[in-house]
Amino acid sequence: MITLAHLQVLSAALFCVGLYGVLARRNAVLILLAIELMLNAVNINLIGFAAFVDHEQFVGQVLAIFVITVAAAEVGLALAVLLRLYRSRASVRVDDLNMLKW
Amino acid sequence: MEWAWLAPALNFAAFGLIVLGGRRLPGQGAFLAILAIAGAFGVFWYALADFLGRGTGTYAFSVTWFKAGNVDVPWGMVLDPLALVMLGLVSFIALVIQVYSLGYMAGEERFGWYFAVHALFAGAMLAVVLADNLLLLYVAWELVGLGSYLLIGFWYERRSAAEAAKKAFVTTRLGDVGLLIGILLLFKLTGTFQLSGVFAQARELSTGVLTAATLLIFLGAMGKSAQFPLHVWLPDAMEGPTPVSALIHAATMVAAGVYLVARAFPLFELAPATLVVVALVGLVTAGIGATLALVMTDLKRVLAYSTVSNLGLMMLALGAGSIAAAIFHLVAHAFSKALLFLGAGSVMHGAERTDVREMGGLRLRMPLTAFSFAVGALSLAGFPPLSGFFSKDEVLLAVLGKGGVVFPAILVVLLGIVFLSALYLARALLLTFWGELKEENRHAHEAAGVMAVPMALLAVGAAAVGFLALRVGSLSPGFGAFLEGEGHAFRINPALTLASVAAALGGFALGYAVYQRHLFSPQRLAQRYSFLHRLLVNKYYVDHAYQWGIDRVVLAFSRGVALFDRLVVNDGGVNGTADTVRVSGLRLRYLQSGLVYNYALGIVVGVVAVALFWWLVIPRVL
Amino acid sequence: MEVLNDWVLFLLVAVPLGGGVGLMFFPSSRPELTRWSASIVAGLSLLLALYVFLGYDWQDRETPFQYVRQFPWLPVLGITYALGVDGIAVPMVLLTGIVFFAGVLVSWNIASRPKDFFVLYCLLVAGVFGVFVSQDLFFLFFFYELAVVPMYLLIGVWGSSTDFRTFVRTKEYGAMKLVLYLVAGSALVWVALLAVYVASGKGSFLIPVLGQADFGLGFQRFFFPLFMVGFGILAGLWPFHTWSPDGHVAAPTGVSMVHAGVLMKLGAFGIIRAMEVLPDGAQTWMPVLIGLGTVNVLYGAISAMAQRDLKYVVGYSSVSHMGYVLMGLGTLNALGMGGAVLQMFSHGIMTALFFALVGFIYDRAHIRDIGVLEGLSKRMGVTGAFFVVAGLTSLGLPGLSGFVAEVLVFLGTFQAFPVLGALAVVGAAITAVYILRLLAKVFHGPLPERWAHLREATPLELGAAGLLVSMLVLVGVYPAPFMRIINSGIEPFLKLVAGA
Amino acid sequence: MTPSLFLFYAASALTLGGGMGVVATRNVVYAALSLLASLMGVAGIYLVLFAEFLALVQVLIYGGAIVIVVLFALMLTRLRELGGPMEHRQWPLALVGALGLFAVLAAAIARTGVPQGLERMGPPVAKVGASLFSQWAVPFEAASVLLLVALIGAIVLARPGGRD
Repeated sequence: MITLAHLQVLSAALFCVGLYGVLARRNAVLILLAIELMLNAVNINLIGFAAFVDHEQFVGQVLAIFVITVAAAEVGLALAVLLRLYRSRASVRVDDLNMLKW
Repeated sequence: MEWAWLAPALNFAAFGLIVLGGRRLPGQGAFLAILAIAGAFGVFWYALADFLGRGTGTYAFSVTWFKAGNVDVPWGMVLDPLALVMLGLVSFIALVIQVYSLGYMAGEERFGWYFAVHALFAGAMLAVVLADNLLLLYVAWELVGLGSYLLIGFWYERRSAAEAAKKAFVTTRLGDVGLLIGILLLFKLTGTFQLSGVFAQARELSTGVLTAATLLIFLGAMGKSAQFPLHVWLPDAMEGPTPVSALIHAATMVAAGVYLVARAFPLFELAPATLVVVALVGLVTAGIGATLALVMTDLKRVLAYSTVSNLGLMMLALGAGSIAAAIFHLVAHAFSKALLFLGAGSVMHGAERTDVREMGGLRLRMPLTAFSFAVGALSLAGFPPLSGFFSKDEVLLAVLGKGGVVFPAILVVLLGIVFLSALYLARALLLTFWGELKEENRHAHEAAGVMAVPMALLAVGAAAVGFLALRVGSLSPGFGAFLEGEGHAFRINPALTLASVAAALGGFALGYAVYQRHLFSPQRLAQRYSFLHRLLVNKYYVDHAYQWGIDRVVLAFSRGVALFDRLVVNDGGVNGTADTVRVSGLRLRYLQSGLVYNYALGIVVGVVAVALFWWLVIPRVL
Repeated sequence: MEVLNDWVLFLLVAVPLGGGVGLMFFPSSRPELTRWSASIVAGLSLLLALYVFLGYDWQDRETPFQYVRQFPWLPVLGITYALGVDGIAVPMVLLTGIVFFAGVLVSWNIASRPKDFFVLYCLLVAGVFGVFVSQDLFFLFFFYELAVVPMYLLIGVWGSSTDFRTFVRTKEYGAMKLVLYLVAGSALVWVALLAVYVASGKGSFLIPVLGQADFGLGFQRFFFPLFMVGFGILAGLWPFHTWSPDGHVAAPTGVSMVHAGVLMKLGAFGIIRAMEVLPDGAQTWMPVLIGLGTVNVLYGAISAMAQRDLKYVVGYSSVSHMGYVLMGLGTLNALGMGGAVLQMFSHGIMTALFFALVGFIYDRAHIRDIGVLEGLSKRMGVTGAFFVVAGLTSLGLPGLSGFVAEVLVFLGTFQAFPVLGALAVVGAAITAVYILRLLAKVFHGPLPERWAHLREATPLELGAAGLLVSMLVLVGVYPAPFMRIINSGIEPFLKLVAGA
Repeated sequence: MTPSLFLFYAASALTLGGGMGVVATRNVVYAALSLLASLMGVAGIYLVLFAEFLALVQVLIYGGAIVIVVLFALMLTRLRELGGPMEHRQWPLALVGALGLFAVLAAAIARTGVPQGLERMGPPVAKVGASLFSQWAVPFEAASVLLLVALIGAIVLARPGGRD
């Protein structure tokens, strides 16, 4: 029997995996991938609630669609930024990107 | 006597008028001051007649000065025998001295100012005498201090005068701290400032509290009456014009302390420990004054230490429990000392010097001054039948009558002091007026009439007031009985009288032998006991001790506090706070690494921390 | 007269405020015009203050607040421009009027940018008047801040720096420190003010309304110290006092007078108002206030003794004398409170006089070093005499106002804490030591060649100082008219606070 | 164990396993392919939850478009030349932070007490579509504008030339 809790735990686990990736990786592209994981974790949660709780409106599903849309836009834009960055700095390592500091 | 308040009020009014009127007044307004004090003297006679007519008892009245909350702060006057005696004494001496000053101060630039302050001084002293409550007494008491400050510092352009004035005010002010705390204590205990009210409740207070209160009050008296160790200001007070010295030493300033103890005696009576302290302080003061007067070379300083010594005697009499003896000695001493100072002033005026070693033979040039000076000196030395003889005997009798362990011992010392007194007075008298007239003093001249008449008046007084002690049929009950009731009539103890007269004569004879006959040289004595001589010349190093204390303790401490304020409170606390903010900003900016993943980690840690705080901390607190 | 009664407090704020704003439009090229206008504004203010003082009905115990007038300002939040004075505020109003007038006269010959000076000076005083006549805590706070801002410019632009080689304090430092301190204090006050407003649940900032509110004991105990320290900073509460000597010293003469004379009283006045709102908190913190006040008295006096700069001596003596005010407030009895309020008045006049006289000397000798000045009385006799009067007031000589105030504080303190009362008396004796040392050094003694050229202060300056001197003597000799007004303010206050 | 539960576990394993691959592998292309696997797992979860349409979207958009774009990006940034470790020095802290957050989230889930016995249901696709174009029309349009803007932005940014 699948319960909402199953989904919540899965979502939390996936979110944290993605989080680790964001926090630990040096390569900006890989960080982007990890962010996708986190977004998917959120979507699982949304759809889980839609399936278990909101039987009238299924708002979760609609929101998930929007999240996917935004994610697509985000990936496109972010990769463009990365390309630009790579061209100017010859690197996509985030530990090289420390100009905004004291 | 409803009009008693006029006595001080007239003088205060004279002060105000002269200060405001300034030099526009004829004669710079000196006449106002003299009229005022003459008026006060008139009030005395009127009050005396009124009092004698009324018979006995006291008369008091008071008005509200202001109210604070539900506490009335009153101004009031009380007229009892003690106040009456002092009223007469103060107004008479002040009057005489003001008249004398007309001549002495003639030609001074601030002639009017002198008389204004003189009026203030006299008025304040009269207010002390007449005050019926402790707060008014304190008010007047402080104004006396102000008067002395302004008069001693009259020639403020002289550094020494400015310093002496400051010293007098500060020293007496130290004592006044005690007095004010004592008054506050009594007010807390009894809820009133009225002397009569305090006395009425005194019996219900514990001895410990009373001892504390009386000791505190006595501290005030010590300051004003120049008791050891607060006597140091009095000799320096010479820096004022000589008539001021006469006033301070005779009737106003120093008398206030003795009067205060006498006035508050119902409290002192209930605190025997305080009385012993009073007696011992008096004795020490008397001894110090008498010994120091022996070695001083400045005529006015000799007289000043003589005053210190005699004030000690008065306190001793009070400590022995006899108001009558103390006040009687106060009166007799006032006449004699005023006379001596006016004489000294006359010498300074006529011969323009103050060092006894440079004088001699002046009686040839200033016979009246010499005669009156001699009367004063002999009276003070205790030669019968001059006034000092009577009063000194009273003091001795009071000490003898006290009994116990302490007081007989004191009596022996006291006779020694009588001997020394006669000796130093003989020295001053003989060195100044007898011996050969020096060449450089040939120009000396006798004082003018306006100065001579007061001296003559005082000479009569110094010679004669002693007889006031005697009962004259139904006319006068005698001084002691008038003051303290029938139990204190004049009496005499032949053995004691003999001893004291012998001591006085002995002292004078020794002085005659040394300073007139030159039977042996005091210089040799000084060399032989050079340690003792140095000790005396340096005034027992009391001034040095104060100087050391002020420089090394008080000022050092205050510099320390000021430095603390600057370094710790300001630089540390104030600028330190600012620096902390600045430095922590400098350090904390390194947290701003510019690396996004650092910030992201910060967010995560923050989320976890908030969650933990929410679950773990908040439930415990709320 | 009825009309004037209604509007007098409004005018009291509006006249200097309007005067200050109006002066802005005067041409800078005509300093004479601004001077005369400023003195007319000051004179009018003094007349209004006198009217308030003389017309206050001290026998009317039913309505402690008189000349009341209320204008709704922001009804949604319950903020009212409410004016009214009680027996505590009336002497302060008179004090401000006198010091303002004297200050303008003393600043007559100010050389640089006189117009701007008088504009800011008027605004400063408007703020001070506003605090004393506000019945609404919001406006009390508002005017309090209004007084701080001009102060910064007045000190920063017209001030003077101190340089003893080993000890340098620039005027900018003094100005900035003063403003930072006062803002820090008002931050505390603001927090407490909002807390009181919210917790009262009355939706009003009016002091009488807030006084009726029922705050819990814990609340009062927590928030009273914020008021006490916040306002206390302005009153020179130890250890937050160091802005005061530095600020006084850096300020130009006329500003020092208002600053030490009146502005520090705002702090004490604020504490009184806070006590009315949080009486139980005041009860709890009373011993702390008295204790710190005693520290103020002794610490200030001892520090003053070691100062070399004439103005620093006076500055630290202000710290010391404000200690008596704080002690008196802490007693919460009629004697001590009465003494505190009278001391506020007396010290205001006295210290204004002190700063005016120091200013006269500084203008002529261009130095304030006690070690160098000597024998000045010979040349500046009246200045010297006035200085003696101020000094004697400071050391509590009877016959001058300081004595009456201090003796009441002593009596009040002695009822509650005898040891602290005794220490306060000792403080007065220390004051005597440093004041008399100062007088002997600076004014007495022989006149050195260097100062032979000094001239006596101008008649105008002496007139201003003479006005202050006459107040000191008047209050000292006949304090009854002041005391009965003060009593009429303190009686209901104590009924409220101490339940007496 | 019901079939659906089995399916759920299988999809979860794929999702998490793929996720681990994304964050752990050294080879970036493997990482992108792991992401693809993980996304497919998520699509499986959607199926279990009766969100068929979303599962389709997931496969098409994520699996198709996004991963392809990412692979392009990897190529374009010449990732072969990258040397050294794939993680910076912060990684242990990152691990602790991630685990900590998981603990917090798990605790939150455990404490919240989700109502039990809820029916698992999915709407018909038509209903989703209808609500998307009626009730959510305005956000939908906004999202499409967003996409357009992002598209143009990406082109502008990625275009060679301009100030570097």
